[in-house]
Amino acid sequence: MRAFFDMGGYAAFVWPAYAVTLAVVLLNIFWAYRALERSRTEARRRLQVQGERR
Amino acid sequence: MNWSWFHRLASPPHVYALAARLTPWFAWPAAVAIIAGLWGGLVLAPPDYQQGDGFRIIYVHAPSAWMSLMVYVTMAVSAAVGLVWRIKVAHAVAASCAPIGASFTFAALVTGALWGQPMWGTYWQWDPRLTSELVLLFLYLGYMGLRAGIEDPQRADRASAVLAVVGVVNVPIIHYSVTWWNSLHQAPSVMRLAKPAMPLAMLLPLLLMLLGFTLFFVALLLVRLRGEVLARERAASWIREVVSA
Amino acid sequence: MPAERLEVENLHLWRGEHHVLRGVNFTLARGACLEVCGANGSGKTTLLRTLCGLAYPEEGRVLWNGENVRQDLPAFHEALVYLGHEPPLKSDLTARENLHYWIGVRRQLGEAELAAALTRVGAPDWCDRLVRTLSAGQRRRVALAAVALLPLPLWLLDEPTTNLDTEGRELVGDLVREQLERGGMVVAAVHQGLPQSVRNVTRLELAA
Amino acid sequence: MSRPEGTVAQAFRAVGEPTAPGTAAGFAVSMPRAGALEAARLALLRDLQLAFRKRGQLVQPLAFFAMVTLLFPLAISPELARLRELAPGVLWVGALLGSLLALEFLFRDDAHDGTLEQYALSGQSLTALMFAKTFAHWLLTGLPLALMAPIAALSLGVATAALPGILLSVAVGTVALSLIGSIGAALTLGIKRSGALLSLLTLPLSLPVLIFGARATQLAIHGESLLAPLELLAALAVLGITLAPLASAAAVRISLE
Repeated sequence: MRAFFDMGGYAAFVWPAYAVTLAVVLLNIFWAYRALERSRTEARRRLQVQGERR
Repeated sequence: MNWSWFHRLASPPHVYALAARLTPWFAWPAAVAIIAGLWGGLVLAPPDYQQGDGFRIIYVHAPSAWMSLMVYVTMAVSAAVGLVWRIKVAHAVAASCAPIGASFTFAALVTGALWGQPMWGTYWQWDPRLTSELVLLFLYLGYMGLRAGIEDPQRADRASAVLAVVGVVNVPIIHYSVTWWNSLHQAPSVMRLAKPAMPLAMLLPLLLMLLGFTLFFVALLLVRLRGEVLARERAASWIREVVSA
Repeated sequence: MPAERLEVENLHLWRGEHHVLRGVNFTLARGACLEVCGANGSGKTTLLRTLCGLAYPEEGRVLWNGENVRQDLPAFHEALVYLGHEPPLKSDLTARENLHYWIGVRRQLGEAELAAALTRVGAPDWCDRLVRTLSAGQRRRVALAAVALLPLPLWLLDEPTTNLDTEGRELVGDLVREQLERGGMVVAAVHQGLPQSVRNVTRLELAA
Repeated sequence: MSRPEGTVAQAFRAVGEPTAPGTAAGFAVSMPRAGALEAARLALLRDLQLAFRKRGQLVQPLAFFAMVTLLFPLAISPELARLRELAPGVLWVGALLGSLLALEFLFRDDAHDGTLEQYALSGQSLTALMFAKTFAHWLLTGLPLALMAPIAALSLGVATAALPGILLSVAVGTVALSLIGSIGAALTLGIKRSGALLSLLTLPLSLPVLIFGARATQLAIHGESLLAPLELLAALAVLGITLAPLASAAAVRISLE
């Protein structure tokens, strides 16, 4: 098991590379849902404003 | 061949509902493919005879690099469709693509540099592929900068669409000139991204990762698309039930 | 030559959340003038910019001689003059130079014709001074000289009488009347309305 | 006949009298049209005349180019041998930034005072007018930069034999730079402080010109034939001539919408 993490001596490069990619993947997921939520609340606000004005 | 199928793709309510329904159909297969690819790439695949286990970075670098270019082309095509046929949904797709593409371009750069270090001894060696990747990042930043700079959403859509089309025409030219420039000053670098004679045990995980990342991109796009479609829709009736749900 | 006519059907346009044009409909035949009135921000300028094809309506159509203007926009542009509420003049050029370049892009323009137009708007003594040194009224008169030099079927004028004295307003009345008499059309966005001397005017009120 | 006073609701179908008295046929007056070439010529001449009215501004790109060239010897070393090695990079970065300088105002003044609107509504090909304006920009910035490049090269210890090659490569390169830059200028029309954004949009697209241009200059300095990179540079300029005005015309229409 230790050999696996050692990556034949390249651990210092392989794991950071995977870490960065994982971070980008997770960031994208979080970012996408946050943008969707923001649009939904924005649309909800526009509906209320629309409601009041009519 | 009735065109109603295509026509429905342009109507926001259908696209919103379709995107919501399809997201899991892309998200889960993407997860499965990526996990299988990682298992194959990190555990099963034999070490490279020259770079040892260092080559395993390819399983994250190659998919990221593929994403950066594929997403840009998708963005440019949907921008062109939005510009020519004035379809708001197409502009929504283009707007959704940009942040995804830019983030994976960044990932490709970092993983590329991390892979280059053991081989070249430096993190950055102006390798033609990585240099083109860096320029692609600037194209993304320019696109997002222009979009952010223009207040009126409709004008922002159409202006950034022109930039995306101009950009996609320039991507091959930039790549050619960077490679040409690199070949002048140094012998072509030894970094073999996709080795031609890659044994199946190495190649299969790579294909799985590419498939997984592409499916992941579509899932992400569908999530962002719903938000962008909503943002472009005025207080249309269908928003009421969608938003209150 | 089919009789020119401008048909506008069900124009809708939004600026963000603001529903600026709410179903504008009208038909204009040859020799007719449409006065577009309404408070500031009621969409007068937006309507004119939509008519000439600069702005794109979300719904509705603009037809010129029965054909949607979007079919061949440049051909429609060759048949119209659009004058915005700011005279499009370069302040570092003289009135004569401005007209020479502005009108020259659209038609062959002899010196005599240019001089006649300048005289008509009362500009002969100041037409060789830089536009920078002219008053707003003088600048407006230079723009009127330009419109006079473009006898095209459709005139779209955005508040043509602003900054003008009474004599200037009469000049606008004369120009519009001549345009109508030769079978042309005019759509003018106005505050106080065109001079009474103009016949055959219909009014379109844009609610704010 | 008094004017119908009835003000009408927003959606009223207002109809004018069917035919004006006295004009049976269509529109009575015919107007001699100007050709597209004539229109482009006038657009070019107007920009040149405007520029010569404000002659002071013509010097700006040149002063900037001289400034940039001056920085490098001070920052690096007075040794001509080393400077000669850097000359291609210095000259081309200077030319690139110099032509970028004046780009922001290529369309801005015309958009502000409404003349760009008149071009879009003139019925003439907006692409031809965009090409005329970009060509005027090149005449006012690109060409002067090209004429000044040999002088800057001399200051960097370049042999006189290389000067014609430098002049030619910078002249051709700045044509492509002006055209690429015109797209960015048109796209950022509506944005107030767009200087930084304009360079972010333009520089990535100008890299091929920088690469081939610097190479051509390097070959000229070493006395070798600069034909290969020069031809690639000319190809970029031709690509720019054919495509850039189309893109900037589209961008201008969008910003006028």
